[in-house]
Amino acid sequence: MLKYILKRILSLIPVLFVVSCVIFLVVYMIPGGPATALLGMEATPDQIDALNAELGFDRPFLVQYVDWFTNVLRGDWGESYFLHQTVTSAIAEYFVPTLSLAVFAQIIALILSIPLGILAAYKRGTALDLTCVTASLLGSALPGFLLSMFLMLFFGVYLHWFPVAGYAALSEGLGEHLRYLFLPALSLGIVQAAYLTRMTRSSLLETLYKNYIQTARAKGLKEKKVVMKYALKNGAPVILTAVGQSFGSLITGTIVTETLFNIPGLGMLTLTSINRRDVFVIQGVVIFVTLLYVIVNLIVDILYGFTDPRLRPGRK
Amino acid sequence: MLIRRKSISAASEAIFREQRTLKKEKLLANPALIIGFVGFVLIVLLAVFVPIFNSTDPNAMEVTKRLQPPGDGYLFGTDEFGRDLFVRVMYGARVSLWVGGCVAIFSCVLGTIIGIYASYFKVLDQILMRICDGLIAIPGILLAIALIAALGTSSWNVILALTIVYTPSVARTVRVSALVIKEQAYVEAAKVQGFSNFRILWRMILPGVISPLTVQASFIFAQAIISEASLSFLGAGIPAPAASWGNMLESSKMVFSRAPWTMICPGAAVILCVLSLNLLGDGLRDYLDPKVKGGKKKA
Amino acid sequence: MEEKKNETLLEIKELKVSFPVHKKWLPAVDGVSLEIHPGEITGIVGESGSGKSVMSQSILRLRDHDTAVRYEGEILFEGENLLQKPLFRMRDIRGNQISVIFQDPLNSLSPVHTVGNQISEVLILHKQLSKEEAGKRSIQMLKMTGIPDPEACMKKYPFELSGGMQQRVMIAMALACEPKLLIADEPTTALDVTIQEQILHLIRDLNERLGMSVLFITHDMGVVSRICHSVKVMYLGQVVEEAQTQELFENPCHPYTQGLLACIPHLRVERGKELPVIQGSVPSLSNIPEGCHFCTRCRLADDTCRNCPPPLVEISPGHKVKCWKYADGAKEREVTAS
Amino acid sequence: MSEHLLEIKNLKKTFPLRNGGWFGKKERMCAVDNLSLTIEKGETYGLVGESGCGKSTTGRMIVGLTKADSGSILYEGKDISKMSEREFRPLRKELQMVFQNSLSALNPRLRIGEILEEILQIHGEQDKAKRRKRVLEVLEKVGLSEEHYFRFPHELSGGQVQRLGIAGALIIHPKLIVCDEPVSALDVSIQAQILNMLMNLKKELRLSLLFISHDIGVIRFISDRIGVMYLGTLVEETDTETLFANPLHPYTKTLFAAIPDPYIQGGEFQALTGEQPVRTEDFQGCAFYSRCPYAKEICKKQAPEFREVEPGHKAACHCIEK
Amino acid sequence: GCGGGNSDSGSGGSGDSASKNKEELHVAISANPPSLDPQSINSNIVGGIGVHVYEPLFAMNADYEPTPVLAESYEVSDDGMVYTIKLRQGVKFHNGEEMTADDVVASMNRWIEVSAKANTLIGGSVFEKVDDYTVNLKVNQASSDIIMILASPIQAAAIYPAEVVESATAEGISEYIGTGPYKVSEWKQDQYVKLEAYEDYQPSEGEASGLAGEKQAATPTIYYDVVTDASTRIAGVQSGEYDISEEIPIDNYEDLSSDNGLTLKVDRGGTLNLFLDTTEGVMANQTFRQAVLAALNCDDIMLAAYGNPDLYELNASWSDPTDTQWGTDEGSEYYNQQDTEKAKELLAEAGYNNEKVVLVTTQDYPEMYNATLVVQEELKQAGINAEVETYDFSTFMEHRSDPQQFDMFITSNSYNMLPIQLSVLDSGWAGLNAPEVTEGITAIRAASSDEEAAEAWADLQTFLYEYGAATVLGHYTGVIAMDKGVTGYDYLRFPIYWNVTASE
Ligand SMILES: Nc1ncnc2c1ncn2[C@@H]1O[C@H](COP(=O)(O)OP(=O)(O)OP(=O)(O)O)[C@@H](O)[C@H]1O
Ligand SMILES: Nc1ncnc2c1ncn2[C@@H]1O[C@H](COP(=O)(O)OP(=O)(O)OP(=O)(O)O)[C@@H](O)[C@H]1O
Ligand SMILES: [Mg+2]
Ligand SMILES: [Mg+2]
Repeated sequence: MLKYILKRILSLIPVLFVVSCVIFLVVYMIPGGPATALLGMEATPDQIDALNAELGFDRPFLVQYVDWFTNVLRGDWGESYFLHQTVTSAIAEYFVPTLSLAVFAQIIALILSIPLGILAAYKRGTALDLTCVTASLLGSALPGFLLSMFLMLFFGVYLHWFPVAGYAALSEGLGEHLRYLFLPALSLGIVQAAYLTRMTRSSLLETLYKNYIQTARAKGLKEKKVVMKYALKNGAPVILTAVGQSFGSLITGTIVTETLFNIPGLGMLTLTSINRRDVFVIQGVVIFVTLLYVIVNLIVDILYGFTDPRLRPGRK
Repeated sequence: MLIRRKSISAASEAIFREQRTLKKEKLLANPALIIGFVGFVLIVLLAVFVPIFNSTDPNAMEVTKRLQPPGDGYLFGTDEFGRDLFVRVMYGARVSLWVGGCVAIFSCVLGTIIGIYASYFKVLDQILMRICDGLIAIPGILLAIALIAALGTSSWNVILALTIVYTPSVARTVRVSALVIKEQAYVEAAKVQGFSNFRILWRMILPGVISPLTVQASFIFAQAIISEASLSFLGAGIPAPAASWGNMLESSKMVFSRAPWTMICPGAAVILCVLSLNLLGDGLRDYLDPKVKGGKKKA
Repeated sequence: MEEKKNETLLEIKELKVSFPVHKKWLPAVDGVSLEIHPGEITGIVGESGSGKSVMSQSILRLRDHDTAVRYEGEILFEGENLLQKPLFRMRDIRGNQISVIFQDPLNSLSPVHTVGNQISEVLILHKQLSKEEAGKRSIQMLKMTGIPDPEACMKKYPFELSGGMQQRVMIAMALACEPKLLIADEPTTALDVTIQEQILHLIRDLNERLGMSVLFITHDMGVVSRICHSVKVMYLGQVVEEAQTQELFENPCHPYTQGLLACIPHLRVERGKELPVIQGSVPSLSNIPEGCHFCTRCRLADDTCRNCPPPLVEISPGHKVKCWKYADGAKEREVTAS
Repeated sequence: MSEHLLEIKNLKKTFPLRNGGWFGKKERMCAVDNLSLTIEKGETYGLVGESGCGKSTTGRMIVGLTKADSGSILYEGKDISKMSEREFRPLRKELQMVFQNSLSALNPRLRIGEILEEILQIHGEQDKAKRRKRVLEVLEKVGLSEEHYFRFPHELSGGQVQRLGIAGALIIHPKLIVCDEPVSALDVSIQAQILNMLMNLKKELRLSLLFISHDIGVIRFISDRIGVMYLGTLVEETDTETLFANPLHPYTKTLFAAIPDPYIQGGEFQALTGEQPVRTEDFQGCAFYSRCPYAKEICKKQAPEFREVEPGHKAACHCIEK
Repeated sequence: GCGGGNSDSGSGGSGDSASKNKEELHVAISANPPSLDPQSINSNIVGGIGVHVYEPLFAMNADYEPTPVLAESYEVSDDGMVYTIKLRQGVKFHNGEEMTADDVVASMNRWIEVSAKANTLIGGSVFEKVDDYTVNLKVNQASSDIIMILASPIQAAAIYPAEVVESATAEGISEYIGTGPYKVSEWKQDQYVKLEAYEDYQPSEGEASGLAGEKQAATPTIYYDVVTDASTRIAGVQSGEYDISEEIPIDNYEDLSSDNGLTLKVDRGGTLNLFLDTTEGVMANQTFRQAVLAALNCDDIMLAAYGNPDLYELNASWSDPTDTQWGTDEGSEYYNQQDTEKAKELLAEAGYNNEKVVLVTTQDYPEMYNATLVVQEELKQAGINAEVETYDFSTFMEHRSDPQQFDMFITSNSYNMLPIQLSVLDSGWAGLNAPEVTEGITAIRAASSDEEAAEAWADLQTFLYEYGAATVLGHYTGVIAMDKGVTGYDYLRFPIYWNVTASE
């Protein structure tokens, strides 16, 4: 098991290498450098060129990359031109709100979706099923920003229940922290729930008609238990994948929500860094997110093993 | 499954005929499939024919008539440039269906290929899945900007960028479903019967992953339509004045409290389209699933 | 035994179970009546597809949850009509008073739960045992079914067991609560003879000690002869013959039963020679003949057989046959003559 | 005797014993240990034994579904146990298997006709009409009708499904079929038909069968030679007549005593007592030791040799005099 | 800090009772400032925060007159080449050190170097220390506008401590220390900039007026909350999350003006301009450019860009039309012609052959984008094959700076104090490199009187139109929404909050 985890993590190194190379190349290729953003709209091209040259962005790609890479090997991930801090500390700082948000949103999504998905599958073909499916379709067809804006207007401006935007760090108290995160988490959660509901439903539809469900019923188990223990657990791999994916996409998919709700998270950092061509930060964020993904997927893969022994890693 | 008449007896022929009517009956007994199909075809037809028969230029501006409510010569009202929203929604359908469709198809096809092979071959699994991990982390926005730099502005940028964004998640879903199916006895049996790996993958495992795939495809379709707007924002998509549902929604953001119809009309179009596609997908799945008869599943 | 026989544990009256196939309701079980007394082991044999499994599942109404199914007739368990019971009340009976061993153990055990978990669950549910007690009892049950190293087996998943072991797990699960009625749907098909014998012992033991009744469905006539008090022969949804076991083997009356017994490859059959078979195959549910269901394959069938359903004739006490052959003297004579 | 169709030598297969423990070291059990047997052309080899003794595993190794740990499986002189999937594929046509539970061995999404036709197709039959004809023939042969052509597997009863499994193996005229309890789920009338059919096919096509079954009656009826397995290894092997006339190994004797026969009443069966051990890799002594009524000291320590007790009659027991 | 104490009690007095006023003022701004170095960066946000933190030697008062702030007085040598500036004594930086001539010399010399506005006008001039409280400015060219330039709020000549200047890198200064009424207490990137009243602040004398005069720090703490999304800024000010929201999209003006809880401030912002490439391909043809100008309907363009006719003004002037000196509508015959027919004729004359003409734009600035779309449509009506290319901001800037990659683009430019500071006159901006421009600038700067200078500018503006180098599309306003309880707000080029209080 340990070996397996180690192997997974080691196999990451070439991936990270390739990803970093690709990202660097991509950023190198795209027009504009940090100077444009540093100098503002009315800057003249000469100024921009001069600043870019000063920052070393006129050098050839390989030189820049090798430079960066050797620094990374020395543990130096570079420094942001805008944030006035190192990439590592910036990521550490921006990651916290995103993690909070993602976890909160995921919890909301799970609370909403799993029961709905189960209910829809169980009551297949009934009005209830139709309602669940339609609701989840609406959820997935609704652009995220519209949903967010609606929530903001309704709960923030109209009802004054939650702050419209902003972020309170955990150090300001859990209550405050959650109060600020609630609306963005809800809006993200609803979209994810839409997806999860459908995945739960469809995976349960596969398992609900298996023979072992009959066996469970023949034991005299309550329907609830039959579904929760047998159908759900057997359908778990698909649901788990979806949860893993949705959690993963929460980490990258927060760009819109974070910008809208003004939460200083990774999504916002990604967007602003791209807009500013803050290359080291982009690089750092992408690599960090890749790592996160791999970890999330690793956890999901290990969880597969818990739910379905046949999928246990290292079998055979 | 056409049977050559001469090779079978009269009895078989009767059975065959019965089978055909049964198929038809099953089709008709599946309202989801029919509604979805009709809805989708309707949207496609509207997208194709309204622009042909309607002479209004979707980009014609009458700025003084901006943000007119629906009615009064404008079926859906006008947008912030005084363009006819109805015509734009119809023209937008073309772009959105094209982008959504392409992205959904490409990412599902690619993701399925990756997922299925990864599930079946241990070595490939490690390689492909790690690549997916890497791909999934690259922000779509960055990709889009880079693609414009490389390819110039065209809708292919969006399609390419979004396909890259969505493929890994399809791959993972397919992979895990396939992993379960792979363990089924009939896959082993097929091996013994001499099925090539290729055939096992595509004939035996693929049908089993269709159901999560249809769900994901429709999800991606919807998301692609919406994301197209944010990438067009960067210039990666459809050149400027052309309408798409996504960019109509995006630009309604600024004015929607004043002119809600600018959001409702394209929004409803997206939702209707996704809804009918989903119904179609669900219905198709039921239709193809031999265990489902007339909406109920047989144990 | 005699006193017990007066009361019936389970009485099925004219049960008809139909499934919707292409908009028609086709009866998989077509007017079956039977009585099971406490402490009685009733065997059911018959062609596959004759509705044995459907009938047994109907008793617990297991199909109701996910299939469109229509019941006619009555199923009285201790005087209570199960078909009228609300579905959720069936839970008290299932697994506790009536339990089932399913035909297909490989698919009937959940692949993602350990054997131990699946067995002790019933005990915890119905016998209100603690987890440890249930675990102990489960191990005991597994041991009784002859599984080597039952402690280890408890922690295994079904796919790690051989087919026979899975079947024994099913059996242990069904017997765990010492039900009043056990429905055993081909419980020993995957077992070798020694284990099979052990299982039969176990069932017989429970039957004798606790008065557990058993509805024993099987193809194996040898097993029937070893364990069943009485036997019913089913063909295409109907019981065509019923008798005490001994009586049936010594004096099979229905042409189908006769055919069935003839084709067993028992140890005295000459090797290398073709086994006798019943010609033809079972008609599908959608074209069941008007008259006797067996008429399409019966070498004695005539127009009466083809057009009119035969009556159930009691030819000796407890021995009933559904065949025109025994309906009146004339026919009987004709048969013997030929 | 160089013309064995199939020759298995010292075959061994182990499985990890405990699944518990994410980090612990794993003990392994031998499902099949040091098993050797041969099957001639046209011969039916019956394999009986306690459930869980490794019969299916042996069968699966022969058709390449499970890879053997060690030992060799020579098919027509070629060692197939070490072949890659690609090398094996041409042999698939000749080596077929019928599974114990056929329903799950059938693709649930295809119609019966499609399933069978596809098998033909991958083995080179391109003509649609011919394929269909052949399928209908085979269906009939196994007692199914044209009507079933359009059915889905789950629409058939257990027996019908089993027949279909056999049809799937038969349809490409293999040389050797591993039948893993092909008839145990069938009712006797169909069982008889199938057995007759297999007998005929065997004669017609000089088909070899490895026939795994619990039903001694069936085994006796169909087999030319019988191997009795216990805990992963053969304990006795000889031709059918001899075995029934003169079973040597104590396990064989118990086995025969347990056969239920509707016409042989009584004959009180002596249930096996004692624990069945788990055959770990360092297992010593006779596997049957713990349950053997004639066990001696030596049986505990030393595994008996599988030797030819009489010409053509092998057994593994310390207690049998030559 | 008696000064701080004073201003605090002052604010208390103006708001009736201290307890009723908020201790914190939340201002929603539209973007994270790229830096807090107003010298080097031309950005409304940097400038807006900057005026609260830093002070220059001279600043504009409400009447656009340069007024001493950190300076006490100045003298000009007769040849106009040397300015001797006396500094105020006892002014303390936020780090507690006193401001001396060293700091001024270091800051001002850096300013001349890094501020584009300064560099183009007085590049080569140097500051020198005379004594601790006196400095000399030696200019490169005598001109009447030197003090004006020093007082210009855009890329303002902020005075930093000398150490800060020395430690500055290419990216700007890294410590934010000034002499203003507020000091930077915390800057959480992408979240907020927190300003706190500086206790030892030494206000200059005189009534508060524009950027000069007495500054009070009426609210102890100001948060500039970075809220990039406009709808969030609106929702936030409506819900009371923010006291003030800047950069309200004009489309929301009507909605918000009906909200009783809010006050809306409309301030003149600048001009929306269309720049034409004058060097490449068909665009090099002056007649063609004239055709473009003829085709424009600025009513529609401005309406689409700003939504409400009350919020913009159509005027050909490149400067604030109300500016008595520089505001002129000279050349207005080329402005807002709305003459498609004329455009077509001119096209024919220019021998236009349906060559593609590219308008580059970015959606990051909706008004620019909207205007671009309307222009495209109007050009199409006139028969010009106009195409819009949309990019993200950085890419847009890249394309915009290279005449090979654009034919036209629209940007909004905020007003400059002096027309010679206009971007359009900078050859690096849109590639306008005509000798007439250089001559015009020289004429303006060398002018002996205000009238003469104004005339010279009017001529240059006419040339811009005639040449078809660029055109003003209209004058826009900026809308700021604030809670009803906010008082003391002022505006001069930037929103001014130092006298602002917000009641609870
Ligand atoms: N849900 C259903 N819909 C339609 N027909 C069904 C359904 N379930 C069972 N049948 C049919 O009912 C008949 C009886 O099936 P059943 O499983 O009871 O047979 P069986 O006697 O148990 O056979 P075997 O010995 O092979 O197990 C079969 O013909 C089967 O096709
Ligand atoms: N995949 C596996 N993982 C672990 N153990 C296994 C696996 N497959 C089989 N075994 C073990 O190997 C032994 C032999 O199994 P096998 O299926 O060959 O028995 P069998 O003789 O066919 O039994 P039956 O007659 O019950 O089918 C059993 O003890 C079983 O638990
Ligand atoms: Mg059955
Ligand atoms: Mg087996």
